[in-house]
Amino acid sequence: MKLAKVLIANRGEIAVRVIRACREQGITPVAVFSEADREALHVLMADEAYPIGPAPATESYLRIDRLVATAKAAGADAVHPGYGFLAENAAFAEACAAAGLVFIGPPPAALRAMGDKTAARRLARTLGVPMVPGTLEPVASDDAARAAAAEIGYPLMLKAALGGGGKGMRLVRAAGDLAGALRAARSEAAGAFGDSAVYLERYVSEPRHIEVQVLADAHGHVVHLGERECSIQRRHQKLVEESPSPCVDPALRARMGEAACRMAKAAGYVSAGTIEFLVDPDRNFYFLEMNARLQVEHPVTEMVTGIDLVREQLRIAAGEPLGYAQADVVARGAAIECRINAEDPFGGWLPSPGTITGLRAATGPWVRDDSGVYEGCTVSRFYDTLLAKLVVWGADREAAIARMARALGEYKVVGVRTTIPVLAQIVAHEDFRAGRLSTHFLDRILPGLTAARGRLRSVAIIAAVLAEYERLGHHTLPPPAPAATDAWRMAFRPGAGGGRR
Amino acid sequence: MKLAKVLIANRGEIAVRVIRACREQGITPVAVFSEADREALHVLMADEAYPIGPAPATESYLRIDRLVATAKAAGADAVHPGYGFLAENAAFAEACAAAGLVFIGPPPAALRAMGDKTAARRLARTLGVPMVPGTLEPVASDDAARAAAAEIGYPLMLKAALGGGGKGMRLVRAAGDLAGALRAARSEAAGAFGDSAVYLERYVSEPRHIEVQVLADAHGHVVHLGERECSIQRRHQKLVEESPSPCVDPALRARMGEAACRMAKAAGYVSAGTIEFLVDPDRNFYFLEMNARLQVEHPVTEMVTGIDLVREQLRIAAGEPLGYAQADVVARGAAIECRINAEDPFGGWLPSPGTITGLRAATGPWVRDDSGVYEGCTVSRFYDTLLAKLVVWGADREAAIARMARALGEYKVVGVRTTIPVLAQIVAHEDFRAGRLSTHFLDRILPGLTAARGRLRSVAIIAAVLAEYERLGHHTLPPPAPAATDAWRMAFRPGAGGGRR
Amino acid sequence: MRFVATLEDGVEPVEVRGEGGRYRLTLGDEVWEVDARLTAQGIYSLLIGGVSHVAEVTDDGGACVVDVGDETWVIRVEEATRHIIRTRGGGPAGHGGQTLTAPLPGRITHVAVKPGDRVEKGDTLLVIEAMKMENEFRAGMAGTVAEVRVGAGQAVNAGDVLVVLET
Amino acid sequence: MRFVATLEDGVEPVEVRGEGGRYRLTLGDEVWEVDARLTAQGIYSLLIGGVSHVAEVTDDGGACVVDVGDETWVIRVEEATRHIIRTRGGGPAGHGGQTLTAPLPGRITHVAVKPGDRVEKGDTLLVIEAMKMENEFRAGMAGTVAEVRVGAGQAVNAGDVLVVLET
Repeated sequence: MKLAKVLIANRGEIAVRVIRACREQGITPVAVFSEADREALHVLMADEAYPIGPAPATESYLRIDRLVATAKAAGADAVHPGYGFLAENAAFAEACAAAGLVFIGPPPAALRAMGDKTAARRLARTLGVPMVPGTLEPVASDDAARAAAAEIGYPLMLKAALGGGGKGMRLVRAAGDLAGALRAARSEAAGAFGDSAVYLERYVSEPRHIEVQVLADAHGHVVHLGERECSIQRRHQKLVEESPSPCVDPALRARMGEAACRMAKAAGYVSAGTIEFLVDPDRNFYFLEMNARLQVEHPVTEMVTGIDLVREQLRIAAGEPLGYAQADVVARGAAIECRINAEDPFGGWLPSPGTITGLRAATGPWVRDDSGVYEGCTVSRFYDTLLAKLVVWGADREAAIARMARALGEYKVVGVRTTIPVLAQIVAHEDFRAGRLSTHFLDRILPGLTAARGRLRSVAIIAAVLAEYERLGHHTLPPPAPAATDAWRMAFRPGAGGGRR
Repeated sequence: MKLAKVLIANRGEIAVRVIRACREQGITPVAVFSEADREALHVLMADEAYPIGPAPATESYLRIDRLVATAKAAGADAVHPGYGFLAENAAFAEACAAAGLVFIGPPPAALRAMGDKTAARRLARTLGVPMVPGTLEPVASDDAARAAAAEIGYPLMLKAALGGGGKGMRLVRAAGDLAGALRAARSEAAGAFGDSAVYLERYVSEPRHIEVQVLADAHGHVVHLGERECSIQRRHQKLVEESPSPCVDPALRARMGEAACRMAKAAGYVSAGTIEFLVDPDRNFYFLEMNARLQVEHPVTEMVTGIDLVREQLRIAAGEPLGYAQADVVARGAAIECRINAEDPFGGWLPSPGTITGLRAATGPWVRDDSGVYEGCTVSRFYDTLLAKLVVWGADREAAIARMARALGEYKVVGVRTTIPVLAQIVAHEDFRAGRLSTHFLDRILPGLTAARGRLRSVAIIAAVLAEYERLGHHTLPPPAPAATDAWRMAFRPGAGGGRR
Repeated sequence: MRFVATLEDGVEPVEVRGEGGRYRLTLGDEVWEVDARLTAQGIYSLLIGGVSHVAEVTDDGGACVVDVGDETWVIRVEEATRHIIRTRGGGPAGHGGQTLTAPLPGRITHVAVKPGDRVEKGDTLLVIEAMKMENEFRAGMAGTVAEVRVGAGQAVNAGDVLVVLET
Repeated sequence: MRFVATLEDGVEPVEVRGEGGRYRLTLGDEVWEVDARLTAQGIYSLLIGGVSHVAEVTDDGGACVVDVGDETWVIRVEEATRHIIRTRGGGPAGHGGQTLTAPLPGRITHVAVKPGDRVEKGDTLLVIEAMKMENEFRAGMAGTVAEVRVGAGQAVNAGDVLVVLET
């Protein structure tokens, strides 16, 4: 079947990303928006846009009933969920199917299988995919935990069975701390996920977070598109991602890729998906979990492989076969993504909602700006802080880093605080440049990062004083756009017979 | 030697392009500006910027003395000329060398050799590079012309020996028209170039303009980076370029590339250069001329090869060897460039200087915007009309065309008229999509192109009326950025103890 | 509020009601419900029955140039009463001539006519150089050159009167 | 014209002369010749001795946040006389307490203290949820809670007073 009209059940940069892919495929993109988003970029860019409720996501972007009804009313034949919101919600996928809408993502069964961490871990074990040594099932009692811990060895991690985002996790350094940590982790897990089950895992020091992108069609073909290194995180929020990983060589890539494809096949996976691995300093890799959706950081994979992942999702959803094999997937160069969030990195990382009064995005050679905002738009307090993803490609990692440093220097956002200054410092950091990364990298360097200060103190004072001088109106600056015309007017000789209309 | 500081003797998008390359290489970029350009983008983006004179280029960007003096005063060790202005001026290259500045381009001798069309044609003939049959030297007399014409056959072309831009060119369909055409061409050539010499060439019907990019280092290594098809021209001004050419297969590419490298080597060429060919409908190629500079359309070659041409120019100027061979140059996918000029394509192509009051550039996956302007800047009447080059890459030509259509739809320029609407129609044209191109393509389709009209008439009226309604101030539209905050203010309950600071 | 929109291809009466972003417009006998926002200077977002349009509206000497989708329209909008006053009696009386004004700033590089010359439609009057391009301006009608207000080498601003023709 | 710029790390008297884009500023005993242009709302281009700077100046509750190069400065600029009046007598008398105002709009998800509670420096006072993040606010000093002006679930605007502490 051919998709003709796709409703995008999302907002922000990912809605814009999907709109672009639809348009390039000749598909009519349909946006939805909450009351806070009438003037959001995805509304302006779509062919059609429909309101779906008040600002809180629970009353709009998470309302399965309204999304399905809107898709039907608009005559859409498919729904793209983006990431977040309902992207991995099996009930949404089923509601779409029930309404005769193609859900652009994996089948509900695969969503359910991957959403249950224990089931996913069980599948990995069955397939012989390496996992961090630990208990496969949640520990039933403190005694069981103690016995398992003795076998795994200390330090170890407690993790919530239904967890995510760091909640219900505890590092246990010694046997004496186990009982207390169990209590704390269970209580936190119960509060966060409604389930107190926790399991034990060996603690890996200096782990890297490396994930493998897979594509699977509805005809049983599965390929992987190499890995992304996502070790630069703060509170489990990725901030900088890259492909390839500086620590993965072709042999390791082949082994991780093969494991990822095996998982996807066994799970009956269809569409774009990601298998997350933890890699230890000896380059052993361990299955973490599967993300049954397009990832935020998918562009770095696109830039090195030349494969348009959203286009592939659309093709796969339409029932087309991949049409290429693993050997046809060839990576070139290196790509890096930096997340530009409306947060104040030097002010406790507070979110920074507000109006973007000035915006100059980076552009030029091999710079890609996947943005959800524009000058004059409002950054609402109701949604996450991601404004844009700045992505660069370079012939090698060094060239990509230099390009990212250049691009971050060009990127100007006025009106809200952003992560740009700290991203510039990360990209300039010697450990980042050397590829010495782990998920602790950011926690380790952040305390030492402060707003750069010194060299430009006088220039900053001059700018501030001139702004005030101008505001007082005594001696205004030349208006934004005079020059040529003014010079021109002076050169003009009215005596020579010219007259203004 | 390592270049530390480079003065860019240019303006507009190419100055910005070179600034970016410098920054990525750790080189300090220095801008120069005329009185009309104080607020131009290249001035804002450079580390340093110096005034070099009044608005007319003859008093600023073409002033060799001021440029060299400014470069020396700023402590630059090299000069990048961009394209146009002094890029192919041997006297400028010599003045730089005399002042101890590295000229980032070919040696003066190569500039002179390539600037003289007859000498370049003689070289091509010596090397056995195919040329359109004709007289190698200018014809001395009408009799000599008649004799040569009889041998070449009609129709034929008269061309000025020192020509360019279509001046001094005449198509001669039959022997009876020769004498008159000779008079006209000689007179025009004398007026335009100060030299009335003309030569004869066989007329090729439906020719394609295809050029080969070469890179040559100072150590005798030369590689080619494939071809660009630049057949879409209006009055010899290219408007749309692409790589690869839809009519060039690997065998033809190898032959054209080999011929181009042979020319560059024989001319002692160093840096990035282009050999222009004319290709006839039977895919015979003929040498036209060599451009001893970076071309406007270089980005399409960059996007398919992954090689950063300005970076290579900087490396070569610093004396570095290329470090790779022909076999290492691998093209992937297809790239297209559209030139966004400040011209009114539906208003006689009149230039459209003015202030850019609104600007939203296209961006997102595989879209590159090499721009020299920003919102609020002035487009001066003193310089050429090129505002920005919109470049896309796609896995194949079809994907690139779809992406370009999408990107052109996103690109919004308010305040000056641009070529965007006609570019959109070119990219949508069935002959373009089929790759059926020749240098006559645009002349053939332009009369049939008009501003698209019809479907959106009522919407346009609504927008115009609402703008007037708002201007009258009776019932204003919501201001650009309210929504969340306003909704929020209503939800706020002052009775609950809140108070504003 | 009643307006009249004058386009190249016709004149449309338009009535507008509403405020704060929600409008009802009547064009002839069609009624349009429009959700309109100004998202940036001159850039409007219109939602009409779920269809999303972004229209760029530029003022060009009293008329609006509207770019929407791939279409461009030049529209003059007037309050209805003002339109009636302006057009009563058929507008300014035809003066039986033609005035060439500079459509863009530039420099006159060539003047091909002098007062008293007889010109045919399509004859070159003068050439303006701007942005490195030479732009030729031709007579839109046959007639006699009444005035030439500029000379070669002279700089002109957009709107300057260059040549006046009389029939 | 004389100004005083107050930074985190000091107070600088600044004198400005000039107009139309060309200025001479005196900072302490240094003289700066500046060519300044406003290129867009809040974005200034400064050329100082040939060095090109682009500075973003944002108003943030009376102070300027200036981003220039990779540096960010918070600067309060006042006319010199106004500065003298404000700071005469050492400014507003220390009130021996601390007021927590909301630095951003959001929703209170948790209030950890009630009036009369004794808190130590670093104790959690409350949590504001905004942009899908929970932001914890802690006591900047030891003291006693004098007022709690908000409750869990309540929406707050930036600048709203949340909690008042007394020593």
